[in-house]
Amino acid sequence: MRWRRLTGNRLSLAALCGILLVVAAALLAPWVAPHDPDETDAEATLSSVSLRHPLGTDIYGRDQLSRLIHAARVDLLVALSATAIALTLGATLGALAGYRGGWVDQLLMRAVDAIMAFPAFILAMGITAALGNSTANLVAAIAITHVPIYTRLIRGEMLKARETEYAEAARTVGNRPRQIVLIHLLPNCVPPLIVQATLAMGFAVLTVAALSFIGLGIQPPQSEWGQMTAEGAGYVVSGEWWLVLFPGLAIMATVLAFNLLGDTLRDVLDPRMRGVR
Amino acid sequence: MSMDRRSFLKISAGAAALGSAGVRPVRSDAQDKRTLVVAWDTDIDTLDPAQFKAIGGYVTIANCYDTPIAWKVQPIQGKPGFALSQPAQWEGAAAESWAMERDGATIVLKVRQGLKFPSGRPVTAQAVKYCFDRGLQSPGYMRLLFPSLIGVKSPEQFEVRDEHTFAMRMEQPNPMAMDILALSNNAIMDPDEVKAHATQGDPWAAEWLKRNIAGIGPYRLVKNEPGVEIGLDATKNYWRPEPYFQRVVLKFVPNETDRVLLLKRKAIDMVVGRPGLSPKNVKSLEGEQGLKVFTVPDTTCHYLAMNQQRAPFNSVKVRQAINYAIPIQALMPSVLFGYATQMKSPLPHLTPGYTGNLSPYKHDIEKARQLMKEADVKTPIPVKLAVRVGYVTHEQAAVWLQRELEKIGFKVEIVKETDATFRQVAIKGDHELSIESWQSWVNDPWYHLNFLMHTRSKFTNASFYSNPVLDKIIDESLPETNSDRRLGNARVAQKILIDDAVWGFLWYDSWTRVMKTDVTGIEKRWDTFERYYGARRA
Amino acid sequence: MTELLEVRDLSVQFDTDEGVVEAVDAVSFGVRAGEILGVVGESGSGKSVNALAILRLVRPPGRIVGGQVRFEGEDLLTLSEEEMRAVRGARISMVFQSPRTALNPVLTVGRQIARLFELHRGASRRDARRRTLEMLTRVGIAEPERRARQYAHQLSGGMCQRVMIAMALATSPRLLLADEPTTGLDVSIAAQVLELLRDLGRRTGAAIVLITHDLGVVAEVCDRVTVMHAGQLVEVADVRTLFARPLHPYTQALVRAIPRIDQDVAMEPIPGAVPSLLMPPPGCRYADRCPRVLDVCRRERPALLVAAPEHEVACHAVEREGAVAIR
Amino acid sequence: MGFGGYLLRRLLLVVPTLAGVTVISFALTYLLPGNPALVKAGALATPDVVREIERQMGLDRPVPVQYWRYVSGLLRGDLGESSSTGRPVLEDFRQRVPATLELTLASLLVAVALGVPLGVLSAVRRDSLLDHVSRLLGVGGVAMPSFWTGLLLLYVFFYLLGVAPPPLGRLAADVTPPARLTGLYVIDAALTADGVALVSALHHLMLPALTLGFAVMAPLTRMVRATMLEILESDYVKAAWAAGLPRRRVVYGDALRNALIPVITVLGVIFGFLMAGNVVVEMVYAWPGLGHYAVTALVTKDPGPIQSFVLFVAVMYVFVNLAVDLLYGLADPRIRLR
Repeated sequence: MRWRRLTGNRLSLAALCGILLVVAAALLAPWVAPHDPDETDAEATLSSVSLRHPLGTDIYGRDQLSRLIHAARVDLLVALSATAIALTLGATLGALAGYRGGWVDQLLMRAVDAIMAFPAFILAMGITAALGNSTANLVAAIAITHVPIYTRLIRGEMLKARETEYAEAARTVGNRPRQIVLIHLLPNCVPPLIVQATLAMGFAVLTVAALSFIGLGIQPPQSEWGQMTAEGAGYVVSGEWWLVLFPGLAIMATVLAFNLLGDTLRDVLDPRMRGVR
Repeated sequence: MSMDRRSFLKISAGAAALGSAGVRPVRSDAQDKRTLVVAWDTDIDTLDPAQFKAIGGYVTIANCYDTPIAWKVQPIQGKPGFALSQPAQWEGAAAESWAMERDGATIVLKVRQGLKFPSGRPVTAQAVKYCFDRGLQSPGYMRLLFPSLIGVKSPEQFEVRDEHTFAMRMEQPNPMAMDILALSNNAIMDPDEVKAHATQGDPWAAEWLKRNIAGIGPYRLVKNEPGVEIGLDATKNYWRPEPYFQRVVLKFVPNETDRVLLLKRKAIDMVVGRPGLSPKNVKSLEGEQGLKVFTVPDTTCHYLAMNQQRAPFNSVKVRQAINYAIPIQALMPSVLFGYATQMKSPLPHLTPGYTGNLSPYKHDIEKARQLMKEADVKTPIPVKLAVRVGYVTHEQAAVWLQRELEKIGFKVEIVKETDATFRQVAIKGDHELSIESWQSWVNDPWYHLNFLMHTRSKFTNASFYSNPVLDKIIDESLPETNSDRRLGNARVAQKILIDDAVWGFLWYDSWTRVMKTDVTGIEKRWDTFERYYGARRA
Repeated sequence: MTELLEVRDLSVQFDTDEGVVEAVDAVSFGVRAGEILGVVGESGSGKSVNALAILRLVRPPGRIVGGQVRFEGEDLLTLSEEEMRAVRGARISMVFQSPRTALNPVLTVGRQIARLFELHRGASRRDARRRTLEMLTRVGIAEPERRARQYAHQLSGGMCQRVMIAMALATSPRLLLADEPTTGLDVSIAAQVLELLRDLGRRTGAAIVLITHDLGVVAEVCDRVTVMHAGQLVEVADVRTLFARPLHPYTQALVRAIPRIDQDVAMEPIPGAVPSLLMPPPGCRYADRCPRVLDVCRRERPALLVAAPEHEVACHAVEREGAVAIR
Repeated sequence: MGFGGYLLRRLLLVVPTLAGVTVISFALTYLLPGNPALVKAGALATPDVVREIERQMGLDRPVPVQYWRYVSGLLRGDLGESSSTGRPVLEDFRQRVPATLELTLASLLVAVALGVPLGVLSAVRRDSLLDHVSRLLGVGGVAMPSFWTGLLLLYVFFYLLGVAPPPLGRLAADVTPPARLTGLYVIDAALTADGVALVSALHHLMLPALTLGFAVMAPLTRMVRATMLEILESDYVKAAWAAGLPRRRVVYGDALRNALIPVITVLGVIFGFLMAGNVVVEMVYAWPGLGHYAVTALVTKDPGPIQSFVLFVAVMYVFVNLAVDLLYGLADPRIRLR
């Protein structure tokens, strides 16, 4: 029934399809990309949209469509790994804080507060600047800034769940604390986690793009949408519009898809936000 | 009168410091014919003439301080409205004339009669000596250049003969002496003003001079709002006729696309600065209605530094192979769009002694592979290629290089580093491959080679090239006054360096400016910093 | 007796992603001036929607699909929105369940009452305030001055419900719809509130439709009762008859489910769950839970038939037994 | 507990947060690669010159000492010196904060002016075309990289149409800044009745504020929509309908008034977005604010400005969130009087 609500809405269906398309492109990049993304061609630099190069070529004569397809790998990988790390770490810490309480909770929450005291992008910017802009560091920076979201969420759910009767019931039946956490409480937290993680994916893609713009993003020649857009932005004025339009659209469509999906998931999965019927 | 001027200086200095406060009403008008509006992307980090600076600092100083002598510019044939400095041509500035003694081992400067500082105090030989003393003894450029290049090691070598006569005694005649005197770092400043701001711990008032100007030049700094703009106003009662542009506004525009848009909309007169506009954008502005592009060959060298302390770049075969793999035929049109000249020697092609026919290198992957085979190195060789953030041509060249180098057995990872990181890693010897650039203020082969190739020049010899034979030639040639021998040695050195494939030879930048069609009188000197004195609107 | 409100074949549907839900299905009943009519049923039986539909307050995705709501002679469903507004709050008002959430949290309770005087009676601010205090006194709130300046969260549940009643009766409506007015209140407070409702109803002559799932409450205050099940009306009777001689199997089950203090018998739960209202089958919606189910029950919807004076029922089984005459 | 107690407790919570913030901001700069002394020294510097500069900058001291120097400096208002402007960071900040503040406030205004009505309309006409369009607009604003939107807006409105001013800062070149009262040109110009400066300042503010406001409005729209939906279904709104209150009064009085309270809580988030967006948007429009300053410093690895910027934003953010909490307490009688 939930699935139906998800697909029933045409907008979220489109979003879902979009994400699947991007994921497919990323997974199958070497097979679906028409050219080698790094193949330079001095004869075909900055050529416009054509049959041979459906989205044109860049200043090195590289095929933009192929680069966009390969870039999807980088973007999704960064976003996915950052989200996965943040989720795992954040959820674990949140569960720890929420379950143990006391000084563990205090310490963790103060640390989380300190991280939360920075706007996420500013902190990510600071961390990438400090660690250097490699893909791994980018993932680390984004992951660190996202950890508090999950920590707080899980801790909140845990505190609430601890109070509810059925945790009480589980305890009286004789389940050990860890079992209570894993079997009974965490599943409760999963829906809001999924919602947050979906939204975070979009945010991660955007963060990478913005960091690229200020020169802290993915290293060339690895292509990444944000960096491609940032680079392409310079060509607006000289008329090579395809270099900024397509990567920008790729980012926009992907982030849009994740956000729309996240919104719908929130409506479907997160009962607190669900509209009253 | 003297009091007036003095208090005036304080006000303007205060205004420069406050700048943003907007306390001082600014008379500025984009439509004003007599105002030049320029876009760049640099701030003034310091105004101390002796110090190392960002371009913003150099350009401001070059316009606000006179030096004793200056490089003389000449109109360029076929390019009306532009002028270039010429080898061995100087003109008087704060000094109205100069003379040589002891076969040129002593240079005597006659300070211009009637020249006054803004305070009203006259410019004297003592003032000139004070400035040289300060340069030699305070941290900065001159302390580095004077002793090593022209053998001036002690303040005693600066001599005041009378009120208007100053002499510099070198150990021996030196062909670079006049050029070194013409550097903007030798700004003439008011000793009393400087001393008034000196402190126990800061005897040369470096702290004060960082933010204030104590000399005289065609312009004075009236506004310094970092990140916004710098305002220069023409100096009243300047010893030369007043400049055409009563006001020069240097706008801070960090984004290149914005700079292009501004030019296209004619919202500014010109874009300056070293990266100012990428060749691609210059090309796109070529032929744009109401704009003109001025480009002249220049001495800025761009090269691929190969760290010879590290394998496999200690192998000359590998270095030669890399030179055969450089896709120069793609770089020239696709990265540089013609605003550059192919590098065929470690010397700039405009430098005396340059020999352009020694280099055998051309793009030849087969030959390169052959050399790699001969070098007997195990491939693939993982290697990092470092470039600086914001150096568009370097970033682009790196991508082309990466592709070609992979064809001959390298696995190249391009690493972008900020200026600071790049320099630090370079100095520590941790770069493997890096794209470097260098511009010699003094257009002399030995000035150039001394910094870039001598074993002792640890900070600037980015390839860590060390060749005792070459070191000896450099040491001998630096003070060589015989022109034939000086240039003959240069040929020998070039032969050694090219055979050793000391660098991956890339290109020399052209000095390129894009401006509105009515702007003329743009002058380029050896140090590449604009002086706006001669600029005008047609 | 003249009918103050006459509802005929009122139907309300909700469009959902899964399909159409018939929340109220062709319901007909009447309310007489001054009486208290109980509407009982399990939750989800359409009682509340029914009340909202009378005031035309069903919000999308719900909509009224048919029927008539005649109030003092005019069909409310044909009025313009503007005319309808003049009915709401002035001639028909409503008391909601969970009084705390039915009061605006950011307005003082006094303000919430006063603005009704301003709106419907054109009272000045001052006048409205005076009448508000009067009203608060009438619903038995001590220190009305102080209470009027307070917010909902500062009042007890019972007090909130008194405020709600004050709001509902402020403009002397002819009909009051009270939707579970005692839910969430403890028993003694609930009794007081019911007493107050009945008392005020009598004094102002307003008829009251009391929606509840609690037959005890019905027995206490109502004159007549309608029983709803799954969006359909199954039985209407005066209160005495209904408890003494419930005819519909569902009503019988409800009556049996009332806990009795005098009989030491365990309460009998009604078997089965309220059926899904999503595209329900054509017949009687109680068929699946009914102990007396017949074949015809699954095919045809039973009509509401008069079984006795003041007693109507919709049931094939009852009809089959011949105890009823066609109305 | 009274509001005073709530205030006190909330203020006390700020202290450990601020301490954590300084540790993080110090750690970040300490980790920054690139020796700032080398940059300062320039290409021709000899090792002893570099060491001299290092000593001047205190880079040769042990880490805890450097941290202590840093924190005690902060307490004295010493934020270090910028190597690219050669001025104390505090002075640069003083110059740039008003620009950033002006842009931030203007963008907030844009976000609220666009976001709240969109959210309300979206909720009132739920699932209509308008709802979909406004949700798409809200999400779209977030989804577009703001440098991209910024450049496109510039290209269209400045280059093609010529209606927007050139990206050259906050005022036209021929306009004298208004007398400094707050440093916000729009406010100063309005206060001193300086019409020319006011028009020019607004003109220059237009595109940057639009770009930034559009980029950050999504959480606002989403929050307004969600709370409006919830509130429109709430009992007291039903009660208001049932009491015959006019539609407009119910939607924009009863409902919106309540919906705006939770919106206050999003303001903190939005402020965070705004500070982040400033960095990018200021670069695009050459807006002489803090973000611009920070990016320039990033490129030159100028530690003073980076450290101070990150710290400053965090401190601002902490206090904005504090203010948001208190404001929320004030706006919602349920909290105020608890």
